[in-house]
Amino acid sequence: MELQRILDPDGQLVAESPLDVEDVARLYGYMVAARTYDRKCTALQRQGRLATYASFEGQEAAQVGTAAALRPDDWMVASYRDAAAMWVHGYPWVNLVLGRTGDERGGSPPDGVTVLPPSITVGAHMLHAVGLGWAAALQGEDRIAATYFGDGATSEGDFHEAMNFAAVFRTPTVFVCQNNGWAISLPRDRQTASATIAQKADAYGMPGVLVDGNDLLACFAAATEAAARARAGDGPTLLEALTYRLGPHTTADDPGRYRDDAEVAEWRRRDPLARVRRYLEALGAWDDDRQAAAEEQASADLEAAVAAAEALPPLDAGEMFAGMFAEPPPHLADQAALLARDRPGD
Amino acid sequence: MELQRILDPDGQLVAESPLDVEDVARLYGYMVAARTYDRKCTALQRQGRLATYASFEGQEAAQVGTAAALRPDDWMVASYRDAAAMWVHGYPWVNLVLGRTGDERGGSPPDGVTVLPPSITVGAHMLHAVGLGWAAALQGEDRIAATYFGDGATSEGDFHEAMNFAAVFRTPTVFVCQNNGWAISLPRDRQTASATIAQKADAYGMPGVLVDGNDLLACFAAATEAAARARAGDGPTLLEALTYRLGPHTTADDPGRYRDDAEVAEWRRRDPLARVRRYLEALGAWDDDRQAAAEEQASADLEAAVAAAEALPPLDAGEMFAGMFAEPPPHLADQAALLARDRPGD
Amino acid sequence: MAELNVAQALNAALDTALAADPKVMLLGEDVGRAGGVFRVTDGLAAKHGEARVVDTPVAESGIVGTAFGLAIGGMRPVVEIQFLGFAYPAFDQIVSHVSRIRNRSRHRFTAPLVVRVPYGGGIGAAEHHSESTEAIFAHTPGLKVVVPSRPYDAKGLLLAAITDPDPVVFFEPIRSYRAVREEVPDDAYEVPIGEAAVEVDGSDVTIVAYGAAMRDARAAVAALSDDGVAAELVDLRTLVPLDAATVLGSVHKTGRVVIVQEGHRTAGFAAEVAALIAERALYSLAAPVERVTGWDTVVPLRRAEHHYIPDAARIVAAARRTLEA
Amino acid sequence: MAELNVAQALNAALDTALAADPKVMLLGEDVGRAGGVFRVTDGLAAKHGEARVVDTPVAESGIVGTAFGLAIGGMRPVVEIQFLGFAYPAFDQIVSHVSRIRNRSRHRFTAPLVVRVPYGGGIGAAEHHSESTEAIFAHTPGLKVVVPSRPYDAKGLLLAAITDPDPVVFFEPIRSYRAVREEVPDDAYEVPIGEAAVEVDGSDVTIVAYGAAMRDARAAVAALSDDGVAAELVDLRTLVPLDAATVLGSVHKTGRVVIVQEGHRTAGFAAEVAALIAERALYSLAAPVERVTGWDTVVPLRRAEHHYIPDAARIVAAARRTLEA
Ligand SMILES: Cc1ncc(C[n+]2csc(CCOP(=O)(O)OP(=O)(O)O)c2C)c(N)n1
Ligand SMILES: Cc1ncc(C[n+]2csc(CCOP(=O)(O)OP(=O)(O)O)c2C)c(N)n1
Ligand SMILES: [Mg+2]
Ligand SMILES: [Mg+2]
Repeated sequence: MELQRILDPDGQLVAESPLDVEDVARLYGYMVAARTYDRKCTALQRQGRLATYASFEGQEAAQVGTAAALRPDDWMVASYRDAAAMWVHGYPWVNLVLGRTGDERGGSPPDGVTVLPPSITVGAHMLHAVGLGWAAALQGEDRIAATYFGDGATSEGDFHEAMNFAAVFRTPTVFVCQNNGWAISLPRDRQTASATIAQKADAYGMPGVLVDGNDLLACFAAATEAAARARAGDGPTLLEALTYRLGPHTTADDPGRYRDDAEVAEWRRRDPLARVRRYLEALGAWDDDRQAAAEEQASADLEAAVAAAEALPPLDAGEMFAGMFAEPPPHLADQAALLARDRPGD
Repeated sequence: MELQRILDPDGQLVAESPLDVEDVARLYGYMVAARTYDRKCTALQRQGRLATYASFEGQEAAQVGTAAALRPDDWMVASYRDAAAMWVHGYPWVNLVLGRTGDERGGSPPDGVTVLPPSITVGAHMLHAVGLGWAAALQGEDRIAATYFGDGATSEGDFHEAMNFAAVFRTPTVFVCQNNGWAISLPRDRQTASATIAQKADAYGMPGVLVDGNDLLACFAAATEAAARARAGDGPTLLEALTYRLGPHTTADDPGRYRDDAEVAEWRRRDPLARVRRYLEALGAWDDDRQAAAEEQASADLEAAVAAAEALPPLDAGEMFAGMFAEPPPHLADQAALLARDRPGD
Repeated sequence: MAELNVAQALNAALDTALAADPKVMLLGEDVGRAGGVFRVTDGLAAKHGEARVVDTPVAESGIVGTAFGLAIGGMRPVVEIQFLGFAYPAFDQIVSHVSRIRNRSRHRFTAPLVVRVPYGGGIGAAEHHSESTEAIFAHTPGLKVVVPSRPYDAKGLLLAAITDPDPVVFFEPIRSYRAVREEVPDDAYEVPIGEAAVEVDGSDVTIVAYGAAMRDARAAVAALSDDGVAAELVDLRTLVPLDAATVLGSVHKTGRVVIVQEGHRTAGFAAEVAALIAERALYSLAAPVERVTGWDTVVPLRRAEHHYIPDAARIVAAARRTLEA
Repeated sequence: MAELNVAQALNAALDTALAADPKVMLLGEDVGRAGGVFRVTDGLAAKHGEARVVDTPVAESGIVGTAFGLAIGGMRPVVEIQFLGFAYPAFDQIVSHVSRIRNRSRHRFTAPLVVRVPYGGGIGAAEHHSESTEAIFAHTPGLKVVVPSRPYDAKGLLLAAITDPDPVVFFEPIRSYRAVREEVPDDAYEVPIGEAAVEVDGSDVTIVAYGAAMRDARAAVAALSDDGVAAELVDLRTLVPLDAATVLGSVHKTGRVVIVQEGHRTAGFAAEVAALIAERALYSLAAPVERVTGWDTVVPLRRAEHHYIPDAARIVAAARRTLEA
């Protein structure tokens, strides 16, 4: 299967750009913001201000490029490592940070943001995007659903069921697999014996596309095509974005146990931000000032988001019980009373 | 994907036979016995002597041909519709009948018969054959495991996980999919959008083979090759045997609700027994006498099996409790005492 | 008004719901042209169209996971799983996703869907076809668990489940599908989720049951009555949220209780009812609590199944013990 | 003898078992080079080889289903599921297959395997990482369910589970992995499955707990003791088969009981213990049974988790109520 590429690692176009330069600069700005967020979260976790954090460094092109191809009202169903994609699609930083502090309210984006809270279980959420896309079609809307998942997730039975249902019912669903080389400590070649993940699409009679996941433009182009196919009623597509997780699996992981630094260094050279910046700089559309400004703006946005998240008092016991049903049933009222009796402070 | 065929519907060889004539006659005899069993069970069910029964009429070539390619000590993990394959591999008629009367002892074949009781749940059992094949390899044995399942079963997540594990760990497993056109009322083309089931193998980096499932010789040849590959340590294979379920899904089903008689009639013309008989008769290796003798012998064997099954008194309450653990734990002894107190007759 | 059995009453409820709300759709294996293995969806695909009564591939996790997405996306899916034993492949979707989306999104996204599951033994079915593991769903926060025992409630509770804003697992007693008949209104009506019914008033002993076991409980109440024992019969109808007040009220009155449940004994739903009583009605108890349950064995196949299913004789014996205590 | 924590004791048990029996093998996600997310299998792949400590693809049903075949085929697989919340995709394999093969084949085929599941909350983990749904496994006939609370038992029970002829689901209390330490013999030894331990003798009130909740129960017993209340502390250690005799014996002695369980309240394992007492020790009870449990809510995330986890304060309050009744 051929690897689709538009911008090579040196920042040279090898095919026509699907975007004009100002749009590329805009998306590159998103990548900078995403990386700023990602590093900040790792730092906050080290300070004990966030729970375990899963860095996406190295995967910014795959996430920003594909997410930018969606229409604002499209559904997005992504995973714990997809904050960049979610944010590009409208999920506020404050919700992302809140989730990472360990607060359910992180999962509640503002009205109009059609992004589900990130899936922590691996595999199950792809089916939700099948149902969401189908629901849109049944209601006569032309929005589609995109779902983000990793190479490891393709081993779960639910990946199979999702791909099959999407193809059988021709739902408007775009499956975005970020093959980042690893599922915690398991390398991609021990995850499945197929040469690519993209070829798995054929098992479902679905088109499969292999794209350079560190190439912002190729990711944008492939997702644009897949989204158009879905929106036209021509069914789902599987995209495999070949990329790499530069950081640990999460802040609790020690990748030194299972992979070589040399491999990481090799992929570091293919940094997805660097090649876009080279491209833009060569065209005079980016420079150190813009870079500094973008980083500053992202930092400021994030500081504000963190401050807002931390200012929110934790859910009290009553709110805990109130989350479960539309109307609180009697047994939860009873339980709330038991808790109030024994621990009146909650 | 090309359909492998050796014996055409008119009983003409279109490729070299993998078996000499006497072996073909022996296997044909198995097919006759299997059909006799199948029809007898449907009749017994109508008399209320068996619980719901799932006929395999039309699938005898797929089952007998593939099962005959196994070595006696190979593992077999099959489903509720695979009595012919199981019997060819050593599972006694009496166990099959007993199971169908609703008696757990049907699931206990004699020592040395390496066939698990038929799986009633769809999908899960393929993984068991992955583990069994692997266990053999780990213990230095060269036996393999074959698993039988339908077109519908390929939609379950466990099919995917089984195929993936088998390929990743290169287990000696042969996956035999009998694509009989229907999963209860769902036709094959609404089960999955892929053109064939065999092509799904490619998603796992595994060879996939499409074979005429009504062609005894092609089924035998394909299974022989797959078994040899597994036994040599070269990993699993997916076989798709294209066949047809001539009867209802089970005795509780009414196929008139969902399929045309014309389709059934068309497949009736491709009866897997007829073409072997034509082939053998043309060679003078079969005739009406041998046919009558084979049918009589099968009937007699079955009468004996049914008589033996029906002669067995049902499990008593103590035996019900005793089935659960190697050593009966105290809570089951307590429960047995409660039952004995309230219903001393059990 | 027509006299219907449970299967027909459910069919009527689905027909009503499909007609009333274009967002309602049915999904499941063989629910379309075949009308479902128990014919509960008989005729509905023909009447409402195959786009609304959808035959799916054989993949339970796929069915529930897709329905979950449909529900978040604005539809009102009603899923049929052919038998409770085939809901286990969908367990993760139900427990990890369907039951949680409201809480994890703080009411921003919700999944108002119904999972219909034929359950229970007593018909000599094949392996995996006789499960009564409702307790594991009752143990899952965020689900409502409903178990009707008779046609009137079956229709009214199913209609209530379909309009409920939260996910409902709806258990249908297989051996009552055709065995219990009663008058059922033609119109739409709801039986509220969360209310038990005192089906028979009595003062001597309380019998608590639900679903398929209600038939045996009714027979036991009749037998006891013949012997001059006035048993009060409570049909729970909903397990979550449980109508504890009705159960406890009855036990306060009678001082004696038999809890009937076809599921396995250990950590079954009867244990929850017994625990509630031991916590909140202890001083009313004149006799030890009695549980009449299925055993901690796999449900036996046809020839030995009768050892397993709690029957009227066992209920009567337990009730007598409470009276003799 | 060495002083080990729970994780180290489990590692020692696995090391011992791998060394003792060539049929023993470990399977799971990241159990090999990474040594498991909790480092329970740390160093074992290096020592015993990657053929015996096997990293699998991310597919829990695949892991358990394959292990089931391995077990029938003569191996002794010990599976690690990373967190209990990820056992649900394997639920069908466990409930429909692992637990049943002995019965469905009348002892002809058996599946002696162990499924290890880190469980419980209290460490502010992510969603799905704080489950305590042991009750649903206890409700599944054919499984043994073991929940150690301390290093000595962890090693001895895991070794017993590995040699057990039947499948065992082995719950490992996450928040005790590193928090509880004690002397653990270097040699192989087994703690019998099915025996509770009376960890503290007392005459005033019985506290029944297991697993992660034992730490809080111990703290509660100490606090009560400071106030002159002699609580008896029972560590169940095994849920199935339950050591009912020890529990009932203690309740007969004290007449008062608090049952502690981190899992959701409705139909949790505490309900089973309460039901047993209401059936078989009613006349010994001087006070209503008290359950101290997690609630029927999803386990909250880090910032609000403390509302959920039963702590010593709640156990003490419940014990006092039984004494004041
Ligand atoms: C059902 C389930 N099983 C296991 C886990 C634990 N787990 C979290 S991430 C992960 C690896 C996933 O790898 P991949 O899909 O490649 O995504 P990546 O982390 O590389 O982005 C595992 C096993 C989980 N969260 N859910
Ligand atoms: C997990 C599970 N889901 C559903 C069923 C009900 N069921 C029994 S057979 C069947 C269709 C299977 O079709 P296929 O795999 O093509 O096999 P066939 O019956 O055609 O031989 C279904 C849905 C089941 N037994 N197990
Ligand atoms: Mg990955
Ligand atoms: Mg079929």
